[in-house]
Amino acid sequence: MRRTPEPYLWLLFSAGGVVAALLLPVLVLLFGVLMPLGVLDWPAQAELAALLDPLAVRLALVAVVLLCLFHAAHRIRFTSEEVLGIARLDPIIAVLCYGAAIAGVVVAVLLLF
Amino acid sequence: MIDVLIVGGGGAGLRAAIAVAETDPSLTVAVVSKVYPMRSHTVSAEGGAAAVIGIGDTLDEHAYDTISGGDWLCDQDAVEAFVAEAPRELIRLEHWGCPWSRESDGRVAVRPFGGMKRMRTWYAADKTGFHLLHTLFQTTLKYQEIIRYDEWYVTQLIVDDGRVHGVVAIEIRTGRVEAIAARTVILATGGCGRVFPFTTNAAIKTGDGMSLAYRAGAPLKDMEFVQYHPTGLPFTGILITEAARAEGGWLINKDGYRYLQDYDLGQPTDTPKLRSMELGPRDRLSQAFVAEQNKGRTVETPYGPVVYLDLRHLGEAKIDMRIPFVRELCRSYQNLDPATDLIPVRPVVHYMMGGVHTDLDGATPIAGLYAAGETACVSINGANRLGSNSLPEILVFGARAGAAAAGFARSHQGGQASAVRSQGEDERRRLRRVLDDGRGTGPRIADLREEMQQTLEGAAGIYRTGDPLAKAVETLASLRERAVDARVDDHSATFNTELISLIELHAMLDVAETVVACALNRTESRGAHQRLDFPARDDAGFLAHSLVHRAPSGVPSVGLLPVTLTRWPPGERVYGRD
Amino acid sequence: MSTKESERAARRKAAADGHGTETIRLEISRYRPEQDTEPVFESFDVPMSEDWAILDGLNYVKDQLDGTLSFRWSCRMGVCGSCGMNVNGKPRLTCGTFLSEFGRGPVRIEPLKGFPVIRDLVVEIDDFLAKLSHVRPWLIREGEELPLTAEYAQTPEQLEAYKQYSMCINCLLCYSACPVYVLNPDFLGPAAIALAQRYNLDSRDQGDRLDLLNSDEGVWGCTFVGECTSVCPKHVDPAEAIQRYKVTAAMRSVLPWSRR
Amino acid sequence: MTAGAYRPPRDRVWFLRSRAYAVFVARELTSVFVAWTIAYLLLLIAAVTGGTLQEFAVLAARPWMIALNVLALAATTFHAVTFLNLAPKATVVRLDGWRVPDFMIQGGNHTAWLLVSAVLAWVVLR
Ligand SMILES: Cc1cc2nc3c(=O)[nH]c(=O)nc-3n(C[C@H](O)[C@H](O)[C@H](O)COP(=O)(O)OP(=O)(O)OC[C@H]3O[C@@H](n4cnc5c(N)ncnc54)[C@H](O)[C@@H]3O)c2cc1C
Ligand code: SF4
Ligand code: F3S
Ligand code: FES
Repeated sequence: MRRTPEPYLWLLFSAGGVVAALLLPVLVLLFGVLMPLGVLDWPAQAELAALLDPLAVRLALVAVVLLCLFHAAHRIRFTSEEVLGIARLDPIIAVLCYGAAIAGVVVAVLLLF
Repeated sequence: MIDVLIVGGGGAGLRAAIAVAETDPSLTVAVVSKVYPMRSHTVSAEGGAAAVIGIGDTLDEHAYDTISGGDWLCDQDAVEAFVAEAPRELIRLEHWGCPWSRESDGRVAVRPFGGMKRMRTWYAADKTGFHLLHTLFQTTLKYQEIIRYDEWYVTQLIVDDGRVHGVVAIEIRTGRVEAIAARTVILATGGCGRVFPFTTNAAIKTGDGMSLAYRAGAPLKDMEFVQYHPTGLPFTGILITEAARAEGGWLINKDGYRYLQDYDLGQPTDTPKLRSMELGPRDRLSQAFVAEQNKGRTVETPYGPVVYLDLRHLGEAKIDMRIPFVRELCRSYQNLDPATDLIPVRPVVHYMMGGVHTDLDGATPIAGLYAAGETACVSINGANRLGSNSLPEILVFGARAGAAAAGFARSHQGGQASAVRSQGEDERRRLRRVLDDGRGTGPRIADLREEMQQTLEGAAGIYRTGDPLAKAVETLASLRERAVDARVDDHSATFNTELISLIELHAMLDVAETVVACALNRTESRGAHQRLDFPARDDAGFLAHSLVHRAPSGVPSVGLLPVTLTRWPPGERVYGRD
Repeated sequence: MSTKESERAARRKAAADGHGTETIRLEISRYRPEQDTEPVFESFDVPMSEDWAILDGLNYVKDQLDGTLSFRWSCRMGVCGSCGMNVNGKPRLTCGTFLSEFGRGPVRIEPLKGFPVIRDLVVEIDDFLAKLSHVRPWLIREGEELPLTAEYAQTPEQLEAYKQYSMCINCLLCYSACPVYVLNPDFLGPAAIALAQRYNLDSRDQGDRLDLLNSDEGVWGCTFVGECTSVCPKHVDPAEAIQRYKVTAAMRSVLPWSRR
Repeated sequence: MTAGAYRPPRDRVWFLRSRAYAVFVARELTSVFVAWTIAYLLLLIAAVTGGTLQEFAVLAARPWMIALNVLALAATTFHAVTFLNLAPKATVVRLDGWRVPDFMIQGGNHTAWLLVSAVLAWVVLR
């Protein structure tokens, strides 16, 4: 049987989809819309920093970043291939998409640790 | 050189193909079919397939129901073989994955059916034929050795010196005409309901196999016995399966009265009673409809008189569980819901009891030529087939014909290469001429077809009389002449469906002529053949099959062949009385 | 009076009354390989009847107006699967799609998208048949067969587990609706995968189709467009079959010892 | 294969041919905003850990930034609705042979979404 990485990528994609669905809308709503618009006040720098302090939180954040970025990478890979009709370029597109996701994860790790 | 060439990819043909592959994998077997096998008409069968499995049921009872249902025109040795092998065939299908409906303990479930004294009809909801055909088709995919010619149309049998040597067929997609050499040929081309105007049968059921055999010199048998199913939807002729009545549906006339009680079919009961009322045999039910019509107790619609099938009291849950396809069909094609509305129904041409004359192994009088399924007449159905006997029949006799043909192929060296070549050449030239001559004038195929259908309906419907039948003989003869000059617009070699329609028309005319000839010859009333001018059954004169040959002049010549009786002397058909 | 006659009579009567002369226009895609390099549309006016399906309209054209029109059909009761075409841009069974749905028309009838066109409305489906064989759509058993006197037990619940996927009539509307298949014909596609699942989920089956399904051309080709399910006339829900197998394949990849 | 068969050229705008296709592509493209949202959150984290929350707040309040984030909100919400609705397709739940209907699973998913959102908001805002 030919081995394929797709099942693992798909698992990451699915988990990312769930995480993104559950977490992202409320986070954008708070930090991207309501606070910048002044509807809510920004919390104090220290408060936010305290939130990020526990190791578990930082690890969880890395996980969130990883899953969401793989989710996005996976979808962008297939959608671009389907919309542009460039499935034969899949190996390159896959490397670009997942590569970008990994880069994002590295950034997150550097920031948080 | 093909060892066993099967014409037809329906239930009978596919079962035969597997039988050959299982008997001897070294044989080459081919299935030639004018449609992809899973499109064959077996796919439309709804209600179920009968075979004895229940405790308390016996083979003899199944045999007796079949024989009395067939008004003692069945060959009893054939029936005995049939009922004995049917259970094994249905179990085999179960082992191949057929999704039979089940009892809660996991055993296969059975339901009652018309004319059957016991519950012995296996079913897969109400898509039995669909599941059966797809199971068979998908199972054949397992056998690499089965070659398929999909969308090839067989136009001629190659026969020389009393033996079959192959077929000539058109590859519909390319128009290529090819002579395919074969040691044996099995005809499994299905029925011929399309010779009538109003039928449950699919467009492909044009009696090709009957015509092929008949033209090659093999006799057809019992062609006058045409089954009308009592419950077809008006306009489309879509079948509402007998299972609807088996599950408790009622037939009522325009006054809401369960009229079958007036026709010696028993008294109405709330729950269905076997061999009684709505579970009587189809010939009697269709005849009762005509009587109701004559009494003015049917309802007029733009598509002819109807009575109603009432399923409302069954309730939505039972309908969805047992006969969901009935609901689907009523909703999509009649715009009504059987859970709340009455279903208008009228008798509709459904099944051909007659067909190519064969013995118990499907062998015809032409060496190496076999027939099985609806196109054949092994004589288990007699003058009236019981519902749910046809599906097991195509399996039992498909398998038998397959095994017998395999045996013949192994013991006989083939063939007549010269005959194959020359007959193939002749046929190729003939078909080319039809295309090239290209008449843009002449009668339309569709008009000829319709006139033939109306002629048959008029003369050979549920009730028949001598004069109209004699007239129909003439009409058909003139139609045959006019068909020679039929207009053909399409000269393309690629997927030329008009050419196919024309060949089918000729096949149907052959079949129609034999139906009328046999009906004219049988001056008695039996089962589905009811002569108003000879209303009684005449065992002295007609306890015999009609055997019809094509005379050298091209007209049908009808003779008689005694019925084989074993243990059941002819008696009265009793329904609804214990 | 027979049906055809009474139907004619009804039509004639309606015409005499002055409100039944209605017709509807069918714009039919024609492709005749001997003369056309690509399909062209041809219009035909056919009588408008409440009871007519698209297929009745096509047959009217073939029988009365132009005998050269080619299309497939057989059962005209939605079960043989041969009459699928693109009707006003959507894949439909033409025997189960009624003219009345389209108001005053016109109705555009084209061959199913995604398949090579042989002629007029007839497409080439050999690719699907090859795929169907490929997924081993038969009951796989290991070890001894039961004798022909007994059936394998299967409870109604076990039947229910795969029943829906066994309802496929191979009409191929789903392939036509699936953009992945249309772009990449190597994709195994909705119906073939649903049928593989039909056997996988059958309690009597002991086989394994992981090697076929767990591949780029298998379930992983599907990006869950979901149109296969929307157009399926038999409610097979191939999209669901595929997504479910993705879970199975993923679990078996991560936990190779897990059974199906 | 038939020699004369007609093979239509690739349809470059297949996704405009039906509403359903357009919705599908829109659904998939929400993932671009998922990526953006993560990038934005990373910027926020950088500001928090780097002590530059003020500057970040100024940047975040730029009109184009707000516009972008409103889009991102719409997209991630659309993503959440579609993803949670499609979940039952992959996870058929059977209890005693009875198939738990899709709407129940979907209802459960959406309830979970609301709960998680509420908890997160409380943690951030308390
Ligand atoms: C609506 C309906 C419901 C029914 N319900 C039941 C039921 O519940 N129970 C029951 O027992 N019976 C039922 N029957 C009857 C039963 O289904 C048929 O008698 C049976 O399926 C016939 O099977 P067959 O294999 O003989 O032919 P078919 O399935 O009709 O197959 C014929 C094959 O021959 C091929 N063919 C024909 N002509 C040519 C040619 N010239 N060249 C190449 N190939 C050709 C066709 O392509 C096709 O593959 C029903 C019938 C109908 C119409
Ligand atoms: S899954 Fe549905 S649409 Fe696809 S071939 Fe089967 S019945 Fe047709
Ligand atoms: S449309 Fe195609 S992409 Fe998947 S869900 Fe259906 S197979
Ligand atoms: S004609 Fe058989 S499905 Fe439409």
